[in-house]
Order: sequence, then structure tokens, then C-alpha cells
Amino acid sequence: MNASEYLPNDEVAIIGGGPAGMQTALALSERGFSVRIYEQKEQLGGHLKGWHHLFPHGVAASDLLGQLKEQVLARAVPLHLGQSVDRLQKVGAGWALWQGERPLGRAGVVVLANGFALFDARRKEEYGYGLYPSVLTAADLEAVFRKEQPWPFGSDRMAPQVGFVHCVGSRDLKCGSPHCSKLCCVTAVKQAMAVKSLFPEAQVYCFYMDLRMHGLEYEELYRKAQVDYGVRFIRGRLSEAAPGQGKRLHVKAEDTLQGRPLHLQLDMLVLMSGMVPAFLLEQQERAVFLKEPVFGSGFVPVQGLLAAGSVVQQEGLFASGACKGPATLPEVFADASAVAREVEQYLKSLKAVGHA
Amino acid sequence: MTPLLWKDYQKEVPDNHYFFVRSCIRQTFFPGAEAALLDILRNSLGLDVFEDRRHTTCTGIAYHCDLVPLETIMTVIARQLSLMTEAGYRHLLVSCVTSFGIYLEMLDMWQHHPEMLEQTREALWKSTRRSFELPVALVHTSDLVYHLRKPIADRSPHRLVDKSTQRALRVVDHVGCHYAKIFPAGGFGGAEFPSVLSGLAETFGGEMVDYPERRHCCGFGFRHYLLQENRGYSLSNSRIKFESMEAFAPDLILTNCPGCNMFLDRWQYTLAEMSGKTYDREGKGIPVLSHEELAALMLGRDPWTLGLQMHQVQLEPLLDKIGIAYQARQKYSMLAGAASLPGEPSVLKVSFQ
Amino acid sequence: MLGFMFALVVLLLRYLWWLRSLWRRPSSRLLSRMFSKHSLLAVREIFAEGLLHLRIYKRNRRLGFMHMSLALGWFMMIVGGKFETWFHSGQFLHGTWYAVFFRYFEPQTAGGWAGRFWLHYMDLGLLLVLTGLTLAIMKRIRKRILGIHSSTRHTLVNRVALTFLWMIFPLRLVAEALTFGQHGGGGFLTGSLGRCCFSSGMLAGLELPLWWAYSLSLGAFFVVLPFSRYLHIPTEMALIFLRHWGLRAAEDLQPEKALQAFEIHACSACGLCLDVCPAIKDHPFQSAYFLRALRSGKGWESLASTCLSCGACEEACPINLGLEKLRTAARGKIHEKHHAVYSYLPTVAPVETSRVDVLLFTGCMGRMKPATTKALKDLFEEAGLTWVHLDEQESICCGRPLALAGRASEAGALREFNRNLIQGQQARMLVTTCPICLKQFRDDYGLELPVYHHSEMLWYCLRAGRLKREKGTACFSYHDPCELGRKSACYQAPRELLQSCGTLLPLEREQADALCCGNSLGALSLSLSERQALTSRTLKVLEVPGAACVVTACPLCQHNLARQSRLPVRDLAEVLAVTGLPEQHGQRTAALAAVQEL
Amino acid sequence: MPKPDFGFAFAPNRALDLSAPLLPEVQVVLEAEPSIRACMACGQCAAVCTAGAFTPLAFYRLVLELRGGDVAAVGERARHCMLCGKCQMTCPRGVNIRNAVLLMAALAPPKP
Repeated sequence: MNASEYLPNDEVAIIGGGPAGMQTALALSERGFSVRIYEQKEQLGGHLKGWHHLFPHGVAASDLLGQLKEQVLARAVPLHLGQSVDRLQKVGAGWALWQGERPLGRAGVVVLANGFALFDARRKEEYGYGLYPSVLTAADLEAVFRKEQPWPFGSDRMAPQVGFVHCVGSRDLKCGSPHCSKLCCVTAVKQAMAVKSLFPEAQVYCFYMDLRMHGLEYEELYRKAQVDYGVRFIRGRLSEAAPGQGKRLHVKAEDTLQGRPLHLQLDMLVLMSGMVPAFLLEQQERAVFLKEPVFGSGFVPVQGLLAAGSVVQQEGLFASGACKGPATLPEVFADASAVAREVEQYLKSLKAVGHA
Repeated sequence: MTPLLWKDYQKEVPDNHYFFVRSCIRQTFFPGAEAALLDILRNSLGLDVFEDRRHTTCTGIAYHCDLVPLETIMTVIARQLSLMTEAGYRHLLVSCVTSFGIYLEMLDMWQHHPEMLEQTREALWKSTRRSFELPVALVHTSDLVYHLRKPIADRSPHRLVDKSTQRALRVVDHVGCHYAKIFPAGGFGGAEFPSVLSGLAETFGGEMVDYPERRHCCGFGFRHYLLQENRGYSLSNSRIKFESMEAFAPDLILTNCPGCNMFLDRWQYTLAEMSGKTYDREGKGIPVLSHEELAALMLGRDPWTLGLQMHQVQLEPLLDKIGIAYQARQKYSMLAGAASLPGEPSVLKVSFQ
Repeated sequence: MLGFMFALVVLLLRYLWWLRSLWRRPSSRLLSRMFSKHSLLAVREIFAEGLLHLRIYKRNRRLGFMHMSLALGWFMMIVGGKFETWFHSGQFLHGTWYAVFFRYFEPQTAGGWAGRFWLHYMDLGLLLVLTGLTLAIMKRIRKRILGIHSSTRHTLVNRVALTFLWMIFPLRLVAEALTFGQHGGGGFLTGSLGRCCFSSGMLAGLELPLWWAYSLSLGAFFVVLPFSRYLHIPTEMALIFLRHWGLRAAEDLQPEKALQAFEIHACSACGLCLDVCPAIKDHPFQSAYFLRALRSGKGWESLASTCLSCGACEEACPINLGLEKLRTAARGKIHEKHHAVYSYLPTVAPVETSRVDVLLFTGCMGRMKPATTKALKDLFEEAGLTWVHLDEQESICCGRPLALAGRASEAGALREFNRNLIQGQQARMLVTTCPICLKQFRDDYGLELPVYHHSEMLWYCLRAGRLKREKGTACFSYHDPCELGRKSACYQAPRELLQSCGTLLPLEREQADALCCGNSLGALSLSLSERQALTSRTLKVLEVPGAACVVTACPLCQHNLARQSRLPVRDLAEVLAVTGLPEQHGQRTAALAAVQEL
Repeated sequence: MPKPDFGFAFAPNRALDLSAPLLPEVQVVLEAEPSIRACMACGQCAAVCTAGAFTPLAFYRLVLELRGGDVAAVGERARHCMLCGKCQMTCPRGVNIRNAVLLMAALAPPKP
């Protein structure tokens, strides 16, 4: 079948030009629908732009992004860059998209692919992010790997002491993120190994609650980090970071396996900031669900267990990728085609109604 | 998160006219300190500071050890205030951090429980036929010294700098818990931003060190110290502080609380005896000064008149660094001759000329 | 000539040094045996092994022949040479050189048929050596020709010695041939060669240089001998004597002292140990290399603690070197700072029990194999035996693992505990499911009651008719545990048991040649990946077509093989128990299916 | 001069200092048996340990405490091990526990 058989308002608007957005756009346009992408930034890529290399095989993030972009351009998907949709309005069977008071366009179907935001590590003040220059987030460290940001310690330090804190803003009811971000563990291991291979003399510690190495080859990566790279894993979270000697940080933690407090001086402290909804909760609740916000993790909820992406109680509104909760890239890509299939079915049903 | 505003951590300090109350511990262990303070305030800065020899202990230590009931201490505090009122002063200047905390506590209770204030007035009247007004300003001597740091610094011949190398001396401060933690708003910077001492040291050109256990208790803890069985706990707390500051090789520990001043000084000896360890490089210990002792030294007062020979950790190395002249022979001149020089510790290095 | 003298002196000095301790306190036993039939036995063994190399011959004819021809041939020439010179010169005593270069001094000898006999005899010797030499060279070029997979990699000094050795005999051949060519005469080999090739007068000038070359290579060989593996030639003989005189190797490592020294230097690096070693390809921990490391005193530690102590090399060694003992001694040396503290062991109160048939001891590893224990108890029931399970609650280690780590001296407390446990009971026998315990109980416990492995015990029941089995359809491949097979010489019992209820498939390597499961307690620092490689190699041997399941008789082997095996891995007892179900054929096969399912 | 008896003592600080460099003897152990690093403290070694039923011996804890620096205590506990190898049999990470224990036991001062 081709797109012309559908109702006039069968255009699909995809909000978000990250991996989820691009892949969903590809899947739909391959199915013969006219799709357009609204991306608030000036170019496509989302968080993938900021990554250096990807677990578990260390593929360069730029390569993957390059491939995706090429395909999107090849299919001539219309792009609305620099346009951030902050309000959706139900109009008949379809939707009107707004940026403030400015109408951005209309569409029969809207697919939310706005992904996730990284937890603002400043909310865990005790870890001193934003206070001490030697405290970074995982994303900052990727920027360092990409040479867009300098190392927080002097080039004279050949044997830096480096600490990674897992579950920062994940599994933390007080921060309103009760979920496990599920990528941080393996990311920490990946980054710890990267640091070790850049500074073989470095002492690298990972402070974890549980190591959740759910994916294929993640556990192997963990063992490699222990045996081949000598990364030390300490079960227990940091209590606080304070200024130490010179530029160093003085951090305290509990080694829960030994039941003893411990402290050490670090040249760099990396916080594994978890994944939180891209919209601020209030915005999302008001703009998308048209209701008053409740405090909680607030990822986009979908219909039942079987539905891949049709959003709860919202005709013609779908969600794809990490905006529904933490997801790895492979999961995002798989999800995209599943969502595309649902969108297609929805439009078919509209057509049937239209004929009847 | 409500933004931090610096002014929330500031304190109004009147410029003049104070009624001064002493500290039991300070005048016992560091007798020169309060004399020096009064001398500075009155003679160097020409302030009006009045002292009534009839004032007594605030009984704070006994109160914190549950030996003195609340009603009693309230009445004692009321009596001090009545002396202030009688002398016609409304600004109370307190030398002791424990007392300072006690005054704050009582005023706070009276504010929230007027009936208690009434009971106290009644109790005081019945027992002494005295009455009192509440102070307009409650100021700790460190507050005042901090407030006057500029004029003092201007008059000072010395600076907190190593004379030979021109290196700024490293200062670690310890602000008394009862100054900073019970009623943080009652002092400068509270516990979050302790500035009352660091500000002073920096004015004198010293370099502040923000060491990890900066806010940890010195270990006094009243009953923990007073009962020998618990004394080890007090000592352990001090040890945590010393171990934390050791790495930064400080030249000086600066305190504003007489109790802390004593423990951070004396426990260095005790720890040295017990563990054979000192927390400086030379094995002489880290010198400890209180805010008024520091001010007096900077203003060029004579160390021995100031009573620095009463310190366990000797001050000579610091004096030499700063380049303060002193008569080594005069150090124990008020003692009955060389016969009764103090005994030598077995670990901590001391020198008697 | 000088070379020979030099060698002699060095040898004597080294031997005296090794035996220094014995001079200090010569044991009467040694002396008494020295002048007795033992010396004659020694001579016989030297002849059988030193010259004929019978043991190597038994294992590998071609290789045996190679060694034999080299040794025997040379020996013939030395003895023959002596007699020949005696015969011709009429006097017995000469300088050694006279015999060696006899033909150079006396190209022409009369002496009728006897003289000719000696000529031919000497040529025969030479021929023998030369054949050996050819084989040796072939062995260097293509191992397979001599039916071996790996031959020892040699160090420089050994290569040098080897070259000289190889040069000696061709040179002698040519030299002699030339001499005869010039002066006529000579035996069937040298003489004829001389006549057809070297008769022309032009070559006369070559005679002297050739004899010199011969003499030089001979001398050179002797010079390097005491520092090369060829030291084994005299040392082996000395070792055999010392053994027969009742000298035993020490428990602790002393590579420069007494019998150990002789053992270490008696190794000819013949390479038989490499071939039987379960290690894939040649691994530095193999005995030939381990002994070399001991000789050089460098790098033996890692070799000692990676070896599995499976005992295959000791089994194969043609001169019966005590390789296992050497290894444990070496481990003991590495870990001499380790001191065990077992004061926490509870004291065993002697219990008054009614007399039972069997004391069952399942051991530490046995605790991880409840299926085996249960099956065995069922079989006891079936055989109508009464038993007490000694370590049902807690097993205290038998002490063998400590011994394998070279710390036997520390195991006293453990032995004491278990001995009390056992002796507190009244029973006819002690039965253990763990070959490791079996070996320890038998060798070091000195118990009054007999100790059996459960396979032996079950076999007795079978023969006594207490257990009845019908030959089923299932085919088994059986893995010989090192501790049960090579260490305790128990091969037959398990086989008979399996034959009784199914078919036992023949394997490429079994019994004394069986491979180790890869998880032996001997190996202390062998890495997981290396262990797993060994295991899969062993499994290749075991997973023969038609095998329903792999059967073994050691909890450690079973556990380790089962981790990697495609086939189910069972203990003998389990197999026997399920095959013992009621006789309806259907159920029997069902049960056997269960074995494979399990 | 004899030290005065104060009648009280300070409590030793229980905190571990991770910044402190590893003791050379600890380094030796870790290099001699690299598989120790693979331990993930699952506790199976301790669960199957016979000696552990009678003493505080638990291999995974020895690994944790080895780097702590109290090598004497680690060695003392390692000496309770019978080397039976049950733990090594069950260790999911293939640590050569018996060798590690032998090396650790050598850290304790020699027995009188």
C-alpha cells in the first residue's frame, strides 16, 4: 500500500531527533508514510552527539550517528530543527503542535521521541557537583574523551585516583526517581576501563549498590575490568565529597562488604547521573496529559503491557524510545519499528472508520 | 532548593558599650587571654567595656552534665543579666562559647515560653531582690574581634606570614560547636560557612585550610570528659580532627572556644604519650591559639604576659616563624625559679632555655 | 684425551658433593647392601635400562631401538676396543687413548681369524651406533617417524654437546676407512669402504687430520658432558646403584643433595613424559623441563605449582624418577612460610556403636555430590549391608590436599581427627567415595581396618552375588581418576562394574595413560582457561560415538567434567543404582534414559 | 621516662584509607595469583567452607581485607584453611583459592 490511500491528516509528527526519533521516522517512511521530525536543537542526534564510544564493543558513537543521519537524509525526511514542541492540542482526530503561542504545525499522529534527560547531579549537593571542578558527570567524562573538555587534574598526574559513583539520581525515591537507569553500571565499567587504558598507573574505584550487568557481554566486561584492568569495585555509596589536599577531593564511603567506613583522596570523581524524563514533570503532565502533576519518575506511560508505544488515554499519540523509560540503543531501535507498526495499524483503523 | 544568601549568615555587632562576662576555663587555663582582650578593646581601640567582679560562672558545664536543673541555671543567667542592667549596659559580651550557647538557649526559651521568663524573674527576685532586662545584643568575644579585625590589623606590626620565606602561614580553624551549631544564626557563618575565625586569620594574611573534619567536635563533650571512663571517647574525637588536619601540615590551630582551645592543645600531649605520634613534621605538636591570643600577638603584646607559657604545645616555633621577639629566659620568670620548671613529656618535643 | 680426564674429575667432584651428607653419617643399611646381591641386581638393571633401554622399547619400539643402538653400540666399541688392544698388544693395561686410536697406531694387525673377528666386531659396533645416529637425526627432523608427538626443546649447551656427539662416529668411520684404504685390511664396513673410496695415495695426507678431528670432537664432547644432559649417562648408572643400595629421596627439596641430585641429573630428556602429559602441546611444566629448571635452579617454582600432578609422566618415565615426590617437595619449598592452625577442630569422643559392615566416608568433595551418596546407600541396602555415614554432618579434610601442596607436615591434626573418628567405630571396612581420601587413608593413616574405594567395594558385592546386574543396552565411556587409577592402581573394579550392567567403550587413552580431568588438586596456580582447555581435551577422548554417558568414580572429576561435558557425567554408584531396578525391560531402559536425562 | 597511665585510651579509627599505597607483600600476593582480582564476593567459598563452620575464615573477606593492610590478621585466618578445595570447586569466577590461601597464610608472622 502507499500513503495516498490514507486520510489527508495521515502525516506523522515525530517530536525529538535523537536515535529514537530518527529510527522511528525511518521505520514509518519505509512503510510509506509522510513523516517530519521536530528537534529542539540545531542538529539531529540527541544525547548520542555527546558520547565518545559505546559499550560493550567500544564502537565510536559518531559512526553510528553518521549512519543514522545519512539514512534520514537519504529518505528526505523533513526536519524542523530548533523547534521545540512544548504543547500538544487535540484537534479533531489529529493534533496541533505549539511552541509557546507559535503554532508549529498539525499532524494526524504524534510520536513522542523526546528521550530522556540526565539527572541534575547538583541535586545531590553532598557529591559537590558544580562546587568542585574535579567532580564530573558521566556525560562530562565522555566530553573529556572527545577532547572537548580538559581533564580535571594536571597533566603531571600520571597516576590519578579516580572514583565512579553508581546510581546518582537513580533508585532514589527522595529525588523522585524510583527506577534503575540500568545503563549506568555498564557505562561506569566502560569509562573506568577507558580511564585505565589512558592512564595505566591510575587507581580506579567504582562505588556501587548492586552491579546490574543485564545485557549480553556486560558481565564479561565487568570481569575484564576487574582482572585485566585492575579496577576496584566497592559495594557502598559515597557519603560526601569534601576538599582534600591540593586540588584533590576527600571522599567518604562505607565498604558494606567489610562493614567499615573508608575514605580516600581523589583527583576525579565521576557521577553516574541516571536517566530522567526529558520534560520537566509539570510540563509533561500539563502539556501532554493535560492534568495536574504528581511527583514521581514521570516517564511517558503506555497502554498496557502489549502496546509498544500508544500512550495511555491519548488517541493518536505514541511514544518511542527512552521517553518511556531507560533503554539501551538496541532496545530503542527495536522499539522504533514496533511503534511504527502500531502507528500503521492505528491509521488503518482510522481509514476504515472514514470509509464506513 | 532555596538559594543561599550571604547576609543570612551575617550578624549585627554593636560597635561599643559592652558588659563583659568571663569564661571559667579560659581564665583558669589561659589566664592572660582575657586580660589581653580587655587591654586591646579598652586601650588599643578605646572601647567602653565594663566588667563586674561579682558575676559568677554560668554553670553551663554542670547544666550540660545534668548536675544543675534548668530553673537554677536560668536564675543564675538572670543574675548576670541583672548585673548588666544595674551597670546600665544592653550589650552582653561573652568570653566563653559554652556560656554563649547557654545565654542563647535561655533567651530563646524565654522568647518561646514567656511564662518561664516570668518564673525566672520571680525566682531571682525572691532569692536576690534583683530584676533584669534582656540584652539587646549578645556578642561572643570572637564576634567582636572579627567585627574589629580591620582596625586591629591596621594597628598590628605582625602578619601571619613566615618572615624568612614570605609564605602565608597555614591556619586550621575550629569553631566551637555551641557557637556554630546550637543556634547557627547567633554567630557568623553558622556551621555551614564558619567565617568568624577564618575571616580573622585571612585579615592577618594567613592561608585558611578547609580540612575534612573541620566541623567535627573537639571532643570536650562535657560529661564525656568529666568522667574518666568516658574520657577515651573525648580523646578519640580530637584524634579524628588531628588526623584529618595532619595531611595539610598546618602552622597553627585557631579556636574561639576556651574548651576547644584547651583540648586541642592538651590532647596533643596525651595522644603523643599514648601512641607516640605527633601531628606535625618536627614532633613538636601543632600550636593552638584562641582569637584574642592571636589578636594580642599580632598587636605585639609580650607572649609571656599573654600567658602563652601555659600552653602544652610550645609557641616558640610559631613566634620564630612570624618573627615575634621574646625573652626565652623570661618564659617562666613568674615561677619560683628554675627549680620548678615543668616536667618534660616523653614524646612531644619541648625546649627550655 | 684431556677432555676425558677433565670429565672424569668434574664428575667425581660433583658426585662427592651430592653425597657429602652420606659421608658424614654413612647409614649401615647402605654399606651392608653395597656388598650384597643388590649390587648385582643394580648391574643387571644398568644393562637392561642403561644399554638396552628395555622400558623405552616396551613403550615405543623405534625410539627404544634408537636409544639402544646408540648406547649398546658405543658400549660394544669401548669394551671391544679394550679387548682388541689386549689381544694384539698382549698386555691389558694401556692409556685409554691407545684403545680409542688403536687403528691409527696399528693400522696393520695380523692375528688370523681372531684378529679379523675383532675387526668385524668393532665395525658392527660402529654400524649399530651409526644406525642409532641416523634415527636420532630423523627424530630431530620428523618426530612422527619415531612415533612421538613432541620431543624436548634443548638449551644451547645441549645442542653443542649433541653436535659433538653426532660428529664423533662418522669421523671415526671415515678416519678408520681412510687408514685401511691406505694400509689395507679392516672390517666389513671400514675395510670395504676404505678400499672402494679412500685407496688413492692422494688422500694419504688426510689421514692424520681426520684422526685429529675424531679425537678433538671426542674430547670436546667429554668436556661439555658434565654440563649437558649427557651427564645422565654416568649419573643414571650411579643412581641405579644408589637405589639398589636402599637410598631414598628426601621429602623436602634439596636438588644438590643425595638421591634427589642424582634423580634430577639422571634425566636424559628422552621426552616420553611430554607425550603422556595431559597438557596441550608441550607445556613448560612438563617433567623434562621441570627437571631442567631444577638443574639450572631457575624458574622451577611456577612449573611446580602449575603441574596437575596427575602422575602420567612418572608412570612413563623409563628410569622411574620420583617426579611426583620432587614436585610436592618443590611446592613445599615455595610455601615453606605457610603454617596451618587447626586448633579449632572439635575433639572426637569415642562413640559406643553396634558393629556395622561399612564405615562410609564421603569426604569434602563428596558433600557436593549428594546423588552419589544416596545411590551408594541404596546399593548398601540392596546388598544388605549395614553402615554408618561417618561424615554426614561435617567432613574434615583427609590431609591429601595439603600433601599435594607440599605441606604434608601440616596435616597431622586433620589425620588425628579422622583417625579418632574412624577408630571410635566398630566396622569391617572403611569405604570412601573420594579417591583422594582413599589414597590418604591407605598410605598415611595406618588404620587397622581395610580401606576401599566404593567401586572396589561394589565390585566385591557383585562377585559375592550380593548385587545382581543384567547387561543392559547402555554404552559408557569411563574416565579414570588420576588418584584412583595411577595413584591407587585401581583400574579393574570400575570396568567390571560397568561391564556388568552395560557396555564399556574403548578409549584412545585410558587406564595408566588416561588424561587428567584438568581440575586436579595438584595444580595450585593453573589458570581457569588452561584448566578448561585441559578438560575439553579430556572430554574429546571421553565423548566417543555411542556413549550414553560419561562415568567416573571421583567427585572432583565428575564435578569438573560435568561443567563442560555435552554428555551427562555420572558416578559409578549412580549408574549402578538405576540399572538395579526391577527387571522389566521397559523400566530398565527408562532408567537408563533417566541416567542420560539427569 | 615511664609513660603515665591515663586510665583511658582512644578508640582506634576504623576507617580504611584507600589512598594508602598497597603494602609490598600484598602486591606480591596479588601478582603471584592474579585470579584473586576476579573475586566478586558472592560468598560461595565461605558457604561451602568446612573451616568456616568453626572459625571466622571466609575467603572472600580475606580478599576484601588483604588490601586493607592488616596482613597479620589475614594470614592468621588463612592458616585455618585445610586446602580441601571445595571452595575452588564451586567458585564461579575460577579463582585459584588454594594457592591464594597459601600465599596469604605466609603473611602472618611465623609461628613460635
